[in-house]
Amino acid sequence: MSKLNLITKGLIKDNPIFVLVLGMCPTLATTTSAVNGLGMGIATTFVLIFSNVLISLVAKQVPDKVRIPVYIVLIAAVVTVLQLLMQAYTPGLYQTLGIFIPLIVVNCIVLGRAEAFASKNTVLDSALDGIGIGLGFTLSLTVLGAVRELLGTASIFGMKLIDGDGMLAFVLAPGAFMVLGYLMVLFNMYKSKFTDK
Amino acid sequence: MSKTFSIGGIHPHDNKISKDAAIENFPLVETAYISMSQHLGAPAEPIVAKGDKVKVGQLIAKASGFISANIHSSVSGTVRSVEMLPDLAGNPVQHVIIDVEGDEWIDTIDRSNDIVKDIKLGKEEIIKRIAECGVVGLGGAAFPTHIKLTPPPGKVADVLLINGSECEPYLTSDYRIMLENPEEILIGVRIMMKALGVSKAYVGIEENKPKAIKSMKGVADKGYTDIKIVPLKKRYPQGGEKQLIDAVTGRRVPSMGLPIDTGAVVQNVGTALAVYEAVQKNKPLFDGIVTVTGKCMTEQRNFRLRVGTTFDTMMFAIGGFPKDAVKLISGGPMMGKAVACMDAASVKSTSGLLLLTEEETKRGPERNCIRCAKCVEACPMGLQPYLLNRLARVNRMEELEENMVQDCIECGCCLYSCPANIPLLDTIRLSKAKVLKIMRGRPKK
Amino acid sequence: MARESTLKNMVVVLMLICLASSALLGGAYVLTKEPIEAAQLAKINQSIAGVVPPFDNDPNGDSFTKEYNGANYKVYPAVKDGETVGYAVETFSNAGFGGRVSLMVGFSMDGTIINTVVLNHSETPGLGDKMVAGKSNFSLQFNGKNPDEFKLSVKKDGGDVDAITASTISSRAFCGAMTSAYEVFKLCVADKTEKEAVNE
Amino acid sequence: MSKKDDTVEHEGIVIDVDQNFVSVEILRQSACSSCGAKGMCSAADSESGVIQVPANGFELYEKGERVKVVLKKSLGFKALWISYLIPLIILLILLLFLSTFKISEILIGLSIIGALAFYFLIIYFLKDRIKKEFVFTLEKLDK
Amino acid sequence: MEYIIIIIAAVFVNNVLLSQFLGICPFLGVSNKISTAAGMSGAVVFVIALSTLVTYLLQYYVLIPLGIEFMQTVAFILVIAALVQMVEIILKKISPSLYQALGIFLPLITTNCCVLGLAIIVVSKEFAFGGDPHMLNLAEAVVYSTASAVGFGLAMVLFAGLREQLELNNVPRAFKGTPIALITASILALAFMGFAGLV
Amino acid sequence: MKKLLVSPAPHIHGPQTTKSLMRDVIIALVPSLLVSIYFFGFSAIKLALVGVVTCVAVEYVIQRYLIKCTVTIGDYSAAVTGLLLALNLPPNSPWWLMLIGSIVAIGVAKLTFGGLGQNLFNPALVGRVFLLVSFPVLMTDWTIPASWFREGIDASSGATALSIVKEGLAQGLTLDQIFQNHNFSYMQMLFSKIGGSVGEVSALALIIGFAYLLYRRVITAHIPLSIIVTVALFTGIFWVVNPEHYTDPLFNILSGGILLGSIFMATDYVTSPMSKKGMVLYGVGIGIITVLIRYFGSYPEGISFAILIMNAFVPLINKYMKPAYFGKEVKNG
Amino acid sequence: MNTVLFTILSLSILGILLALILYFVAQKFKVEEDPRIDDVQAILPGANCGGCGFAGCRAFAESCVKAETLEKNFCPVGGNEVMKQVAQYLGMEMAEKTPQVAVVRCNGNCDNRPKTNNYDGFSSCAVMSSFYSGDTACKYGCLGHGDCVLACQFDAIKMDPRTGLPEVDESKCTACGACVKACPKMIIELRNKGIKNRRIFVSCVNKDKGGIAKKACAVACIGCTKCQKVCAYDAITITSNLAYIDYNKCKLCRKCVVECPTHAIWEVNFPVRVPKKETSPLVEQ
Ligand SMILES: Cc1cc2nc3c(=O)[nH]c(=O)nc-3n(C[C@H](O)[C@H](O)[C@H](O)COP(=O)(O)O)c2cc1C
Ligand SMILES: Cc1cc2nc3c(=O)[nH]c(=O)nc-3n(C[C@H](O)[C@H](O)[C@H](O)COP(=O)(O)O)c2cc1C
Ligand SMILES: Cc1cc2nc3c(=O)[nH]c(=O)nc-3n(C[C@H](O)[C@H](O)[C@H](O)COP(=O)(O)O)c2cc1C
Ligand SMILES: Cc1cc2nc3c(=O)[nH]c(=O)nc-3n(C[C@H](O)[C@H](O)[C@H](O)CO)c2cc1C
Ligand code: SF4
Ligand code: SF4
Ligand code: SF4
Ligand code: SF4
Ligand code: FES
Repeated sequence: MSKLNLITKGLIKDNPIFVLVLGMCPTLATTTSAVNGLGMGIATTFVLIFSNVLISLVAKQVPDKVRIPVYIVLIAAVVTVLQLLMQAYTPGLYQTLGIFIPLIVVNCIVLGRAEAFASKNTVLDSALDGIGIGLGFTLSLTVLGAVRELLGTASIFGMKLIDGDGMLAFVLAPGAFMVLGYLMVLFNMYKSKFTDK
Repeated sequence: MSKTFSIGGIHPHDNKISKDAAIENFPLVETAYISMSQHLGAPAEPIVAKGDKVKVGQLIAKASGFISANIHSSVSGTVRSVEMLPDLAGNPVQHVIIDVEGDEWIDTIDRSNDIVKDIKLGKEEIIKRIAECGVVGLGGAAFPTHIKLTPPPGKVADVLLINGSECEPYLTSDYRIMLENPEEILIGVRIMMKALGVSKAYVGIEENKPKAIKSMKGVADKGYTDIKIVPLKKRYPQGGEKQLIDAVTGRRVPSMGLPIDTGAVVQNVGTALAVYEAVQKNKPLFDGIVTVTGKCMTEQRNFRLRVGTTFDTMMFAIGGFPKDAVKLISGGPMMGKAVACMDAASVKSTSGLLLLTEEETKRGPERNCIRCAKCVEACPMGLQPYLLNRLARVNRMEELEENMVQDCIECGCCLYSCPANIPLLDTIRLSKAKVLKIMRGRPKK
Repeated sequence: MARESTLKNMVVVLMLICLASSALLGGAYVLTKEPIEAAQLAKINQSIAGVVPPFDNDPNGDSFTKEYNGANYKVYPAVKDGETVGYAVETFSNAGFGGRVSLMVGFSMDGTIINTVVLNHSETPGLGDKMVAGKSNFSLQFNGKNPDEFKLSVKKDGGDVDAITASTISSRAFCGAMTSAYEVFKLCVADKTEKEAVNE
Repeated sequence: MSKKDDTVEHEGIVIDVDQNFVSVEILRQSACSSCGAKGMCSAADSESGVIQVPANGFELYEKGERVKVVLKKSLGFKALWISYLIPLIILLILLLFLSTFKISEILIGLSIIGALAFYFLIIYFLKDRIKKEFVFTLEKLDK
Repeated sequence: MEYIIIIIAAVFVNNVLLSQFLGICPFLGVSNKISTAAGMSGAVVFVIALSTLVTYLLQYYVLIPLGIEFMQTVAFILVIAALVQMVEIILKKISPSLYQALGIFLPLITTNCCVLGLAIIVVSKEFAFGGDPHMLNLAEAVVYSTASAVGFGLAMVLFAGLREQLELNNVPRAFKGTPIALITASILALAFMGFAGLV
Repeated sequence: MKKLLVSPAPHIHGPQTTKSLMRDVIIALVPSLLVSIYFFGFSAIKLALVGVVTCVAVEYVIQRYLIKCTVTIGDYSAAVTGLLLALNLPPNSPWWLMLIGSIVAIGVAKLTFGGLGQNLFNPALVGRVFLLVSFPVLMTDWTIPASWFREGIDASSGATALSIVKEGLAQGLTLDQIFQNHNFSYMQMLFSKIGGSVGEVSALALIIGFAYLLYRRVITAHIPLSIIVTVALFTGIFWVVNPEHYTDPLFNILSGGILLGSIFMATDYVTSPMSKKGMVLYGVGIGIITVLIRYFGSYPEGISFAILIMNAFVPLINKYMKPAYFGKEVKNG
Repeated sequence: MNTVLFTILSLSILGILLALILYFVAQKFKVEEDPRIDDVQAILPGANCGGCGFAGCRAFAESCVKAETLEKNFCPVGGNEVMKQVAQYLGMEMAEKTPQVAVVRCNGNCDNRPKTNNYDGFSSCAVMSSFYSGDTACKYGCLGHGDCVLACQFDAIKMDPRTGLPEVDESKCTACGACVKACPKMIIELRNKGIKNRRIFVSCVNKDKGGIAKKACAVACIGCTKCQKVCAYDAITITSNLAYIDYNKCKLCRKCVVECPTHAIWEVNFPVRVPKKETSPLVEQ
């Protein structure tokens, strides 16, 4: 697999949200605006990259049966570091994303990449994989957030487009499910066109 | 308040437009095509061969197997051949074809018009005579009557129900005989009571036939007080045997059970008449009352028709196939069979010929089920036809079984009432067969 | 691929990993400890600065709590040239639509509301969250008003406050928090005058 | 009759047969199999799928044969009650009861855990009875 | 009374799935049979009750006294994972047949957001049910998390029912699977918003 | 020779078709529509028109161009949805509100699920609740538009009876005071002198529609009656306990959308249970949730939510409350 | 510094605890799913059609892994190639199968077989055949409602709107046999694909006597035995007035095709003959 491929596969082919349908909780909860989605995406990408790197470093030495606990410990450690860093340097974002930052630990994407990729590949590849998947995740979250923000508050990245309020439902829980549902359909349609050719 | 059954049911217009036409004899035919499968169960085995001379009432085929019935010639003449011919559905069935010569009856038949009231024969002899005469149920299913009159070991009958409800729209054959032959029917009932050893009998008649109720009551009050005439609400399928038992006795036939499980035996009024003729007059069952009706016809008729008359002949006799009729139904509009092959001939249980125009019968285009529950409301068995239909279409046989698809009596209420024209009964009927096959294939515990 | 698992190597490996990561964590904690505290402080200071007149003291260091109606309120005095120029009161109400609403309210010494900053809330985006300055003019209407003359309740309830449309509940909560703040402010002022009286 | 309604069925493959038991490995076609991330998710999701079914001797099973393991659904729910819901009730009742007194929370917590341990101990002693009740049956699959 | 308010709040008003977005993956992924959903929910309720009990104690009697609250995430996840495994081992050990019988409600998704999320929520959020805002005490914390888990179960079972129905319908092909599940969830969430403000 | 038509039995069909049922619902809504036109004039006509036209158009466009399946606008079900949605909005709603509502109702709640009969939730209500959540300001603005026939509504003009009561109670008034201030009487409610959404202004007109639906056997009375009885009983209990604070049952039934909801929306075939027992349970559930939301929730009116919530229970109800089989006991296999 | 100490301590304790627990888990839950199942499943086509007789591809993969020989296991969809891969992967022998294809044995299109009545029920061959013989005089022939089309997962069988008969797309048909099972009239048969995909078969299942059959359908087999006589390889048998060609014996000599007076015998994928006689109906099409 080429290095470039490692990075781009997360966008379409292995898109963690639209294809793998993983990590749904933060996806739905934190995408009330494009910025929030972007923030969550970057936070997750951070964890993905570092956990992938750490795990690919130690994978060879770890006995099979404690594989999962070791991964969890490592991932949790990375997440905690992230928490600390965010508290220190982006307190606002940390507060908005709230509980979903620690929940990155149980985000299936992270563990999933650890299991499926990092444990079997070199450090560099794992890092690239983390970047790629993280990119896909971030992009999807941002798009989702942007759409919700646009429909819900008639603004994008915080900029008001028209005077008025937008459709509130889209910022609230129902809108999260709905937008994701329709985006998924669009994505699948696009993807099938893409692969048919 | 008249009695009625407890669940579901529908109220189609009864259209009994032929009710005032007295029964007339159908003219003799030139050739009779007598089917060997006129009853539920194994076909009878012909005992005549090409060239044999037969008389009216002569035995031409013997019952084969446990559920089967004798068949007698309905005409006199020469056997032309014994061969496979299509029945009304177009499927090949063995027929005895007789070229008619005159109208010579076997001499054991009492052809007088006297009413014989005395029941001389004993229990066993009655059943034997009924079997010999090939009497089958005339309520539709053509189940051999002698078997019904012999409850299986361990089961005891305590009540006989006579089905005079004739809940099918259009048909008036039972109605006419209740008007014209009430006493014979009641004697027939007595005979069956004797055969079953029961002391109670009820005749259920729908309220839309007040004259029949009056006529039957009039006779019953004079000398047949052990037979009660029970007026029933007009509601389809009042005549379904499970519904009739429920309406008259309040008992419910269990799922997968037979009427006898409730101690009841149900017979049609026509069957009672046939039993009377067989036992008292020694006349085998080779003819029956047939209503020929339809809104597109100028004249409505009730005939006494010999078995083996082709539909073509009948149409010819009434002056040809009406122009705007598109469908010919043997039986009523709810349960009758559409005739696919005009060359097929009538059988013992043929009770009516109904002609419908395209407008009356054409099914509308199927639409999405709107879950209106009209079918659920209509189903007299408490089933959920919409669900059965859905399950049938995705082949979920186990769930169909759980949802009691086997209980469906194929009354058609669901399809009748479905506003979306969903072919509910078509799919249900099919899945019934499939599920039955699965159930049969399962090892018995 | 990976090694055979025995009890011993499992414990050892896990142990090592745990040691390593805890070291990492501990390190990270130590490193970020100060920035985090600084960030928290900055946030408070920023909101204080936003609601009181310019000051030259460390309001956070000088803060004290006041009890009012069974709850403790944090008060940050703003002192300029030794003179108390105002109080920032950290106040809250639990009657918000989404629960608690916390505000920082600044008063000048005569009781005039200088400004308010919403510290924390969980009101519905697009509705109740219009109480945040910048999302609507709701919170601005208090500025420069003195609660003695300006009745701190929504017009529907007979007060002088224009509620956020379709968010009476949030508006009421906001007013409630303001009222508490004002009461606390009055206590502070009373205390201060008392103290000064004693001093003199 | 109505078989499916009150039973739960799993397809499995006979992996071992001895005098008393037929061991069947369940083919996992349940919830997880549809999930794209089965292997990856759930921290320690390493359940086994082997079920031992008492052999009744009437039917012979071969290694590698495909069979259906049937358990009454009501029994499944009963198992759920015994192992999760009754402990849950114990937990809640104890919790609510103890917290009406002025006991330290750590004590409450520990005593609840103790009680649960005790409960499971009882189950342990009753295990033979339980074993008799939760019987799986095997059905051959045609072919 | 307070407990009742907590329960209503947790089950309906702040339903974990529909308004807090915790445990969406099992919600979308778990089989569409009502009985499986119910069975799984039962197990989840117990696991959540037990794990919040333990993590609550951990938080207040270990982490806070030692001044290492920042270890919360690591500690909780490890404890929960271990706890769940332990319950399984215990069950398996004390009665293999019982364990097998349970196996029909596979799988218990051991550590999803829902478990960890609730554990964190009950120790970190201020609550003001009917009274002064305060951190939940042990009993309230466990009741809250249990009720939340029940809310999770309720939504799961409702959803399983809706999906059983959908399976018989002809959903347009593009929407089959996850998309229609999401849109159904969306309308369900819309409906549940009616409970807003109930407590 | 003539080719016969052959089909399995039965050979005749009842008079009802999907189209006739939907047409009957529209007819049953005519009295309410007329009353609202009388009171709200052009704006009622405008809403109804926009609703029906957009619903039908959205259905047409999606079916024709997006899903590419047979177009089913001919069965009038989209028109029913549009009309009901229009009757559910405040009389002064702008046309684009109606437009958005229709798109959500038909596009999201109906066609995404496969069209008529396949949806799990009542489309018109999904539309309404979506609007309610999205545009709370507009959706609770009960200003009365000018009418050709009469001028505004009396003193109580605007707000619905329920919101007046809720607001009044919040200000600490007693019910008597509120009633006096606003001149409520039941006659007004029957004959529509109270503010409210387009369709709920006259209880009498709705009841006439109900009678028509019953007469035409379009619906049975199970669902509406069980809702109304439950609401009456439940509010009755509160009322008996504290008449100062809780309104009486009759007020509760006549006010808000209880009648419109229970007669026309809760009875939507597609999203209500199939068995009679199930229908009653469903109705009771709607009644209870409605009252809970009314009394304790943040919305003044709860029946829309209550119906949607119970819609979600329908599959469970259908599964566990089947009609009684005729042959109850199952004998021999 | 305390904090760091506590951190290290607590995490290490937790780590050991976890290790112990997991060790026991590992002990107890030894059985793991055979990883080969996944691999075999990956080789399989993944159609989940059940053509192999198992519940789906995974079940089939399980069975392959667990089975001792592959004799009983064959995936018709993947065919020999896939089975070869599976066998190779598992190190087993495989039983090669001659490739087959579904063949529709009815040519009763609208011209050949006039309608005798109009059907007005649920459009389903099974429903139709369950209550009557069909809308033509041939009670054996295709009913034309496409149950077979619905059954096919591979889009390999389609109704030809001109003839009203199903048509198999050879390139797509995997010989899974679903259509064979679905047809209530038992018209479809799986036959060897034949050399160069050439096949000869009797496209008729009518068992009526010649006269009746011919009246019902112009291209019916009338059981005249001409083909049987002309076949040099004994490939043709006639039972109940119907000829049947055994594809294992047929040498594709095409003599019978010419001989059949009703053109009931079809040849497929042969080069076009020098037109000295009428060609068979298929070649015309
Ligand atoms: C839906 C339905 C309707 C029926 N209607 C009648 C009817 O109107 N009259 C009648 O005699 N039998 C009717 N039958 C047949 C009866 O169930 C029963 O078989 C018959 O009365 C038994 O008598 P027999 O054996 O003498 O025919 C109906 C059956 C079904 C399933
Ligand atoms: C296998 C079989 C056995 C039956 N045995 C009895 C019987 O012992 N006693 C009886 O009264 N009817 C018996 N019946 C008749 C049915 O109960 C029923 O009356 C008959 O099928 C006619 O039904 P219908 O006219 O309502 O359609 C039997 C039917 C079948 C198919
Ligand atoms: C999803 C949702 C969110 C809401 N959010 C708020 C809110 O943040 N603040 C608020 O005061 N009311 C909120 N409400 C309550 C309603 O808007 C309520 O009707 C309103 O507060 C009272 O109406 P009024 O302000 O027009 O008098 C919310 C309601 C819903 C359904
Ligand atoms: C009695 C009756 C009530 C109906 N009520 C509604 C309704 O409340 N909302 C709606 O969108 N459609 C309603 N319809 C129309 C139709 O059923 C609806 O569009 C379907 O839900 C769409 O699948 C109703 C139809 C009938 C016959
Ligand atoms: S045909 Fe069967 S399913 Fe339909 S109403 Fe009659 S008994 Fe019920
Ligand atoms: S009557 Fe027809 S439309 Fe109504 S529920 Fe039954 S099948 Fe569906
Ligand atoms: S045509 Fe028949 S055998 Fe061929 S793939 Fe389709 S269903 Fe299978
Ligand atoms: S071949 Fe068989 S299944 Fe296919 S359309 Fe013809 S009759 Fe129907
Ligand atoms: S991300 Fe929450 S359960 Fe998967």
